[in-house]
Amino acid sequence: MTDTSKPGFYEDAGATGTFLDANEMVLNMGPQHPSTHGVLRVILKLDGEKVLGTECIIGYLHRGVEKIAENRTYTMFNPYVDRMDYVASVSNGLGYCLAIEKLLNVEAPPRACYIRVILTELNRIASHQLWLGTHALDIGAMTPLFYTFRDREEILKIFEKYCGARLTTHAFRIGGTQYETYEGFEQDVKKFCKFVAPKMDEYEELLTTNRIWLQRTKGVGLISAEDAIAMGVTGPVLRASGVKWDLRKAQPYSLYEKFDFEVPIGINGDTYDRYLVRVAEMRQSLRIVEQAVDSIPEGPIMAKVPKVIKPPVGEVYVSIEAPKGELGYFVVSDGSTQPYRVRVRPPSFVNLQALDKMVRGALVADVVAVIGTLDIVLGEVDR
Amino acid sequence: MAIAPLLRKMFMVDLMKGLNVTFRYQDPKEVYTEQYPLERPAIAERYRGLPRLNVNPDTGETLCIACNLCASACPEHLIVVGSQRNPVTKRKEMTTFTYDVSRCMFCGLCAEACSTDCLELSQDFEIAQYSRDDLVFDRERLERGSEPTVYTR
Amino acid sequence: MLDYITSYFRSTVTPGQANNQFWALVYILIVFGGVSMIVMIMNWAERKALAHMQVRLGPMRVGPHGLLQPIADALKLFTKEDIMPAEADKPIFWFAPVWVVVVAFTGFIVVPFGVAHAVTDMNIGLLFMLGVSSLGVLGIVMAGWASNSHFPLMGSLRSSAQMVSYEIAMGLAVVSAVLMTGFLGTGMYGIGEGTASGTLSMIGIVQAQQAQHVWFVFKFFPVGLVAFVIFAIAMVAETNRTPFDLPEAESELVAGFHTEYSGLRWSLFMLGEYAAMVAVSSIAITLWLGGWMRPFASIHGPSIAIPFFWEHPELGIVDLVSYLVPAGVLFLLAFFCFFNALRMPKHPAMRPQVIGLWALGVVMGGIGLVLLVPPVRDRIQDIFWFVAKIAVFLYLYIWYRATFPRYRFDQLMRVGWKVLLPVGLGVLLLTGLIGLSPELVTWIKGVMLWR
Amino acid sequence: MADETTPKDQPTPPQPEKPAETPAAKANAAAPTTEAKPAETPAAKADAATPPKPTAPPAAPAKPAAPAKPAGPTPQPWESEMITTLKRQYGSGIKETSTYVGQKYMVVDPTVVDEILQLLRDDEQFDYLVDCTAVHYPNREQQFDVLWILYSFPRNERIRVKTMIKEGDAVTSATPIWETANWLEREVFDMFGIKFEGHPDLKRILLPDGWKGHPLRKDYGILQQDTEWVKINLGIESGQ
Repeated sequence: MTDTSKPGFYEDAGATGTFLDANEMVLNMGPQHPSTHGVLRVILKLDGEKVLGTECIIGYLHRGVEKIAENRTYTMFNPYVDRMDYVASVSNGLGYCLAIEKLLNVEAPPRACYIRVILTELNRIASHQLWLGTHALDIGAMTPLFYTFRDREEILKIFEKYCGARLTTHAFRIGGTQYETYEGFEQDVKKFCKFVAPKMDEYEELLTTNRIWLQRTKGVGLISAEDAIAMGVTGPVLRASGVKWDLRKAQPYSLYEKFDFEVPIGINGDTYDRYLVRVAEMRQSLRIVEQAVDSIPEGPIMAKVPKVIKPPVGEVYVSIEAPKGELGYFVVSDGSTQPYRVRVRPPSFVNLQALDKMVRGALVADVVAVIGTLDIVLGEVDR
Repeated sequence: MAIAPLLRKMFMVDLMKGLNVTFRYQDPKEVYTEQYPLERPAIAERYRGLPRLNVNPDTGETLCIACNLCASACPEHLIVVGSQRNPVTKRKEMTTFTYDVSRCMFCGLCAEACSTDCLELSQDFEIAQYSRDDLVFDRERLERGSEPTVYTR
Repeated sequence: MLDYITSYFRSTVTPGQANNQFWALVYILIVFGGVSMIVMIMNWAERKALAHMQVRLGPMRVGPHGLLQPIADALKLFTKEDIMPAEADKPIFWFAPVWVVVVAFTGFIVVPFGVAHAVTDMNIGLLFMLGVSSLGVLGIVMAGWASNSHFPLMGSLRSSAQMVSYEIAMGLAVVSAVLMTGFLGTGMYGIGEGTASGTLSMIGIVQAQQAQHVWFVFKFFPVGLVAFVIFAIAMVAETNRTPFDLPEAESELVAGFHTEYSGLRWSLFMLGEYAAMVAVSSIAITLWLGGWMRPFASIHGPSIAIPFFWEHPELGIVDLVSYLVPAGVLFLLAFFCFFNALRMPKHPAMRPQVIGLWALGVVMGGIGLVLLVPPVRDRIQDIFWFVAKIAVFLYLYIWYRATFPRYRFDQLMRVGWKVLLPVGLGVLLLTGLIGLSPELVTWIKGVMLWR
Repeated sequence: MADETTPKDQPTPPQPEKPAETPAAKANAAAPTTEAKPAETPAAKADAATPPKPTAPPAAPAKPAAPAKPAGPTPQPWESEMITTLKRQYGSGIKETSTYVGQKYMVVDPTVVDEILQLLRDDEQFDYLVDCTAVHYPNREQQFDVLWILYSFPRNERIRVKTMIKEGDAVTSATPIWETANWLEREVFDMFGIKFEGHPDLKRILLPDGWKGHPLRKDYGILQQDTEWVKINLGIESGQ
């Protein structure tokens, strides 16, 4: 058999081969395509179904968030960050608030931190559930989507009750949280934890051992630990490659050091491992939520923050472990009420860069699987 | 190869497990759908929906003191408060109030800024209008408050 | 003329065999209408069952529980704008959906819904059926080519490769069943009772199962079962359904070969696809599941006689009960209609739906009553059992779709060529070996003695 | 690899909560780390090279930063073995090494920045380029800060490398050092117009190829582009 994966094979074939193997097809996948998760456009160079190369065209959803930030006060910009990674808006808000708190040199009181942890971890579950549903749908299994959305709905209901919005929550404020927990918050969260644990087993029953799922995901979209680090890939994608690195453990923020949880890692760095890592992460998040809701302290929910936020001149970079990876905010203050510069380090954007490496030589169906497994949100990629 | 995994594979146990899950869920009790216009969803008390200007229920006077805090808190600058100094009481009184819902992102900063609980984001979530102009709410519309849509067939 | 028409009632063969052109035409129309009806019901049932598996409700608005949804959809598709891409190969683009539908329905000529309920019976019926059903891929390839677009082209190429590879496995499984028609023994392991030349006639195959008192799925257990499983997998692949729905894989190829189709043309593809599903299910039922026979068809029980209603001295009480099942099922459906009509919301807006449901229940009950009339009952019960078996298959299709992810192209090929094909060959070999084992033993003995 | 990264060494220790209401209180509470040096007078601090100090904010509605105001935490010198080695090697190429609220950064000369980045990755195990970005200071002679945020998995340490360049100057691309720099640098180019030498494919990434200007520069108005684009492409007056 000819080794078509050898570099340069196709170039040679074009010169010496017959007309049959000299044909390459350029396929525009997106921006309107069912499984590019929004408006990603991937230009595929194909030989039959085999992918010879890809190019991502992004920016269709670019809203200039960083420019908006320069024209808003610190408080006003807070709701905008929810609109980047709109499936994990609570995490986005947390990162932004932590960055500005760092700049102001204040710290949220413990009760606020606990509420933040509960909501952020619930949001991580919600984000992973949405990922699982859409990823399974990309691979052709329709049903997990509905189960995960049903369970995610329960989380969104808690969000709605807590802060009044389901998706773009604007849950946290600089210095703490705006809202005290509502009556029955703890019971709702506990009920959810009890409700969702068996449901997670069901997702796994549908997929984990299913032979088609195994064939579609095992060995697909491989990325080694070295490559992953060089590509700056973070989050579950990095952990599935075997790097045990989670910012919640490595550099704890918002009192994460008080909670007992594990960082699941994969071995092979393929799509299946990423699936397992994310499912395990959902369970770990549940553990954190249960611990936090059991030990939530009393106290104020807002640190002493002036009404008009004017951080001293300086620049900070604060990053958190968002569901997609390291979400960082680099904020430069010039001492005025408006940030001089806000740079968002979006995990999806950086992770998406690894797509080309992961799908070269694979089939068209794998491109879809890999886009799914990277768990990108175009709102965050394009900002 | 061990015999048990081989047998499991031959008899497609993995596939049967999945089939079992989907089969079980056919029970009509598991249905999660809300039949929206027929069944109204339960909206949380804190829900941030369409804005409303509250009036004093006893006198019918507006609670707004035209302090302009909401307008200055709004990230989208979509609130315009017109005010006039009352020559009798020497107080500022709100005359006009426009709220451009079409640009609103329902962050709730205006309602948080309001010092008299006048401006409030209500639980009304049915926002659709036939034209963009209808989404620019004036004082009258804001004080009228929510108008839950009634569906008829 | 009237005599020509009524004379057919006395015959017990298909109109084709009876050489009755009129009834052949009627049967063609009935089959076409009936299959279209099944497709429409399937459309509703698929959406409903799929929805319930996915904790949804499915269509609820058009008619009670969305019962009229297929009609609403059909109307919508008829009135939709017909879009043809500017760069399309217009005649082929126009012809492809027509071809798919024509081919899908042509195969039904030989499908025996009952001992006398087929348009005709051919001595090469099975071959005809397989041949015609595999022509459907031509329409798909034409659609993909004529669309002049990347996604449809890839879809149609996938489809053609898939059809070619799965047809072989399918053929091997079918040959094994045909082989079984030649072994005359009765029961699961009935061997050594002589052989005859097998038959390719669809009716002949069912009659062979009748004569051998065994459905071929259980013959030479588990050989027949394995052959049936191979066919069951291959037939899902043949009809481009999950988990083998690569030609139209919506998450990869948008909609595959029918990406550029809309409105009526698109609905023709859907009609063709669902009709093909019914067609391959019919093949499976005919070959392995005893065709029109009821379960345990060889058990009759003590004989019983009811004047004017049951005068079959050769049949027993079990037969009587099974003959009443069709009417019973319809009564059950009618009961469901009434029950649900009572449970409908008492909103005045719901009144038309409630009335509709009552009316549907009345119609169902009426049909059930008609089915109790002895001549009708005797003639119709074959069809009932056949359709019931089709329904089971269609349910399986839905169930698979709700559960399984989609294979990748190379994996699909691997399953076809590396699993199904060798297993199919083995099954064929085993069928022959088991069926001819007495002769083989004799032959081996002879060889040994000659030594 | 960094399999067992434990939170043993925390580069960003939680700061003691301090009242930040009155400027007077802030002047005394300026010490974020234990080895704090005495707070300087506000005037002296204005002269000290506080890196992101714009002499005057651009034509934004913000009030100009009063020189006496920023009395919060101040940058502290950052001393470590690595810094000593680097300083020995590059001398004046390293202009400043400081920590600010516990975050370490160094300001280096643009001519040596690629060597330093290479060295940081190869010798000092900063194997992960977190982010590459820029900040625009239109009133400064060296208009742009270009930043690389680095993280080391083995050391669990995060640093920032900063360099200042003039308008039109190019920076050497970090793509050969970290592959991830590819898109990050393209974004910086897209948003600021800073050229990266040796970048394999330096073109716009988020904005369309025909876009005019670089939006995150301070002299780039939000409205001008919209007005022009709408007029040309839609043939109507912009509603903004």
